[in-house]
Amino acid sequence: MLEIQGLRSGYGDITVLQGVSLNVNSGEIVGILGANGVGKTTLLKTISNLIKTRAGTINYQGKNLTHVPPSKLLNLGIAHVPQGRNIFSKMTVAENLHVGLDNVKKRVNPQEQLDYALALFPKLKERWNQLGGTLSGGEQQMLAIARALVTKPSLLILDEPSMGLAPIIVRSVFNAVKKIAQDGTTILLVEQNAVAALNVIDRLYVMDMGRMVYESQEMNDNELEKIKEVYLGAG
Amino acid sequence: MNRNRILFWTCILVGMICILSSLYLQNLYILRVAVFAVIAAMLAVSVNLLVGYTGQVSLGQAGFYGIGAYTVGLLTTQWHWSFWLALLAAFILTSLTGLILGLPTTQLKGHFLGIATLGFGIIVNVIFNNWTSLTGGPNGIRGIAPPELFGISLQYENYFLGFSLFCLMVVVLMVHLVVNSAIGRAWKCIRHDEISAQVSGINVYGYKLMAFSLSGGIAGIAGGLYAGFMTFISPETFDLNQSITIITTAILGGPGTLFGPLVGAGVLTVLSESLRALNELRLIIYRAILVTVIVFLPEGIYPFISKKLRKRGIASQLKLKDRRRELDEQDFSQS
Amino acid sequence: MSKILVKAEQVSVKFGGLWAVKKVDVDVKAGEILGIIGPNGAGKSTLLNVLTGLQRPSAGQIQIDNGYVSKKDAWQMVKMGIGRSFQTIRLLNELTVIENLLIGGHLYTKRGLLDVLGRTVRWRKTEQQITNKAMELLQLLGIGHKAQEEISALSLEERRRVEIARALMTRPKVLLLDEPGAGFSPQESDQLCELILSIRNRGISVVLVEHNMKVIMSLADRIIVLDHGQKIADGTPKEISEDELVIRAYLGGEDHA
Amino acid sequence: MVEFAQTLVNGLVLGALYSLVALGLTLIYGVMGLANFAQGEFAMIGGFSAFFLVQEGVSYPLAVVIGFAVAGIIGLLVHLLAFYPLRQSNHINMMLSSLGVSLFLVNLAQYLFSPNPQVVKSPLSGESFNLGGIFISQQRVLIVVISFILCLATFLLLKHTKFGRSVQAASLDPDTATLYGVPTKRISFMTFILGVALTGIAGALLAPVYNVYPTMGISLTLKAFVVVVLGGMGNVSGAIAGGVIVGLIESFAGGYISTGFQDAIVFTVLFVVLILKPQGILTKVQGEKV
Repeated sequence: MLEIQGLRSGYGDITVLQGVSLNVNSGEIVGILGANGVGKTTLLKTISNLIKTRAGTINYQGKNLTHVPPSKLLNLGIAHVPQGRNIFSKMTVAENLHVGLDNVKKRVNPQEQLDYALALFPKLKERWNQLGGTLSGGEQQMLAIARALVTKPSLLILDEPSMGLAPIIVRSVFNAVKKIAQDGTTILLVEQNAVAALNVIDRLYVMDMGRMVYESQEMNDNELEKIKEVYLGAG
Repeated sequence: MNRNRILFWTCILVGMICILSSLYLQNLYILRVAVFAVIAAMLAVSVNLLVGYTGQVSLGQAGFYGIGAYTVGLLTTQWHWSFWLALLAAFILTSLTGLILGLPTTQLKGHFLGIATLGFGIIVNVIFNNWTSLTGGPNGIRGIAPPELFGISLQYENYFLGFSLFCLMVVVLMVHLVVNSAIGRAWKCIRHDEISAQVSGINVYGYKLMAFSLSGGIAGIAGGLYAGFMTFISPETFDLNQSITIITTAILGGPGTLFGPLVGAGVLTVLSESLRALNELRLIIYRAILVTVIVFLPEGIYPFISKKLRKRGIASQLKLKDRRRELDEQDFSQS
Repeated sequence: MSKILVKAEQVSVKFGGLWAVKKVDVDVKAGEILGIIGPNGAGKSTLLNVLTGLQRPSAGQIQIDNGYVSKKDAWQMVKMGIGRSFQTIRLLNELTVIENLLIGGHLYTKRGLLDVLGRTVRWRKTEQQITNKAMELLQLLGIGHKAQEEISALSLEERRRVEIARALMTRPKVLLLDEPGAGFSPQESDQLCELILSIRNRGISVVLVEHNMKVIMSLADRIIVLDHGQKIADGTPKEISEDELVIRAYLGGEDHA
Repeated sequence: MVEFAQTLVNGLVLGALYSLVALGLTLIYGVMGLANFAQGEFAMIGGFSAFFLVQEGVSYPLAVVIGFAVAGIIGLLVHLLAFYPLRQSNHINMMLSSLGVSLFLVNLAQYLFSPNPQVVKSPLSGESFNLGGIFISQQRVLIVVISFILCLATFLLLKHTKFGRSVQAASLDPDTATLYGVPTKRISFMTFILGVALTGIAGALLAPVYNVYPTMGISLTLKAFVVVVLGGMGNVSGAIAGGVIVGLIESFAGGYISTGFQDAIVFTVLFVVLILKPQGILTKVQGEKV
């Protein structure tokens, strides 16, 4: 579904991605794990064209994404939930969700999508008319995911949904992610929290210093040890 | 003797020649225009300390200009001070005003600072217009005595031009000395990155205040010169329009450069005089050119020209080639 | 036991309703390299900002050389011996390397208006002194030949060195480095390690925030780990790499609390 | 008592106009980060369109509507020529550019229409209500009513339409907004046009009461800035409330202290607010990250 080859990008003089390759198949949850600062967020921003590609290709369902502006991605069925739960703080929960819906109205049934997202995150219904900025961290993350979900994406890109959340909330967010995948959405998940991620993902890449250093289909404690080595540099 | 020193003395020499030759100029029209250009240049130099060197916007420079002019006007007519003492008082008073205005406003940034200084300019103008018992209100102050030097009255235009050129030269020299010292480096650093300045041990607030105070003082001197030359002042000279003209002169010439404001004042004077034949269309074309320059030449005329000239130099061309080669090699080694 | 240069007690920073840093104790001893690590958003940069006076703590106190400084501005902290570099390099790109360094020497120049306008003898002397000092530092960091280049013509690695040199110009007792190795190749990282060690050998304590675990594990005498704005561990690199809490902070884990 | 009430009413009329101009200003600031010093000139444009249309026999209400359109079209041109090329540049250059545009438009109007004030006749001119000794001209009532309706309409537009949500999203977080399909470039164009067109209507409305002349916009711009600073830059409801506050301050300062000093008093209030609460008195303070 998504195929990335030799991707390089960065900010100014700094090349962050040093040639990243990966692929995501339809229907799976792919995890990209890595400690902070290894270039995970940069990778996602490059996919969304918020950062310009310097070399390499990004193919989505056979279409080259390199020059598709970020605002057109929704039409292709790609939704990107940015890191740090960038919800619109001075807009209500309802308005936040409608920003997502506004630009895909031709393609989806708004009511159906809203119902689906609210069934997944019933908390949001209680907070319907509250300003986004007044929600708790977990609720903000749910809102951010729901806002992407209402656009009925085929590919959902999540950037570190566990960031800054208490473990119990992380678990409920990841349960929702699992549910979304079961309902047929392909998910590309970037995470630092390996333990939580390993519970839900089908396949994993480990990233370090702008490169993929490890790839695996198995999700067990053995993998965790390997990831630990990469993270803590104990290897 | 290094290159910088040669340049320095060349500039001083050129300045002296300008001053001396002004004494022989006879065309009254050109003389008057030249005096106004010199005053405009001094004002642009003053605002350049803020917008150019420390990155602070001032849309109220006419306030300092006016306070300087009114100080000289009032002290010489009402209290019969000598022009020189009054000019000194104008400098001190406007420096203090700058300091006091700076105390709260230097905490503000960008638009907010622009609006606050603009408010200052307007308040000063309102006071000139309405504190009639002191300022004469809209009628202004008449009969300001022109300065005398060694028994020679400077009311003759060529003497006054020489005198004001001398003042401008002293001011530019002062700015040059200040800018090429730890103070100037601190200002430049503040303009580009205040956080950098703080972690380099620079008292950002203090240096911004200093810039405000000096800038006010220089504009005050320009005001004193204006009062001495015109012998008549009224509030309308020191309005919002004037403030905007002052800042655009500096921006047009090249903010943050020593000679940029002078070039700006020169270009604007020539432009405005040569458009005079167009009568009413003049101002419109003048403004259109202003906007065009801001949009397409935001770095200013002087840096643009000097860069062009420098690029012509063979030595720098070679250097450029070297740099390109380096870049190419870097790219090569990366891929 | 060596002398404590910087002591932060129970410092907290609150942004809106969020604790970016919560009741953290840090002490920096003379001549040590102290590492600070933690996951994204753990509050490392905020903590550095507090220690350098760029961010006022909402609560808690900081002592430098036994004097309380919680109310001081950043430039006053510099005066007391705190120098730092930034994750995103903060140099003045339009100026040359040497000019950038002279800015760092600001505190050691004569800068009164009279000295400056009169170009007095003592003014010349201090200008000469900081210029010499700057050249000496550039030589030491191996970029002496770039002194007259503009920053924009330098590579990333060279810029990092210039920024460290500028911080050293302020004659710090403690140097705080915020991810000095970000974007470096392994080779460049090794050179950076050498550089940091040589700075320490000149008697300057180093506080190092770094993602590259190899760098931090090999350099640091002691490591502090932050998570959710709180200090969760403090110990030698070996202790840290075996600490359950740290591993959980990085890898995540089930909630047993 | 009668004098007090009269001052109060005059203040409200002024306040309604200031709210309308400030609303446009704050919208533009929110989305483009532009402190538009040419804002008031669009009121001048609206005022002059109304003047010429009424002179040509067009009915006043229609003239007001066309004033809205004319201001919008000229706004589009100005945006394309003076602001769009600067979108990557810093905000100070944009601000200076707007200062240049302001002077240009004033001089152009002086050249085309002469600097003298022109009287615009509205069917309501001369008619007034008498409320227990307080005289309110019907045109003034119209100003308050229409301003109120327009402010409300803009507010509803922002709250309840796709366009409004896009504007809000783009001003809160442009990057995230693009990810959700908001075409930020087009939105900034449209916001600018809407912002100056609203000001154009304000100009057409005030024309029969205060006359039209080329420099009329300058004081409006300044007052609008005071309003926006008071209400918090980019804050829509703050702009509306702030407008009324400034109108009242100005009216009472003029009525009870001195008309000559009323501008100085308004700007002194601005100073105090800027120094004590630069985020505006109607906005909550949020932590700033270094």
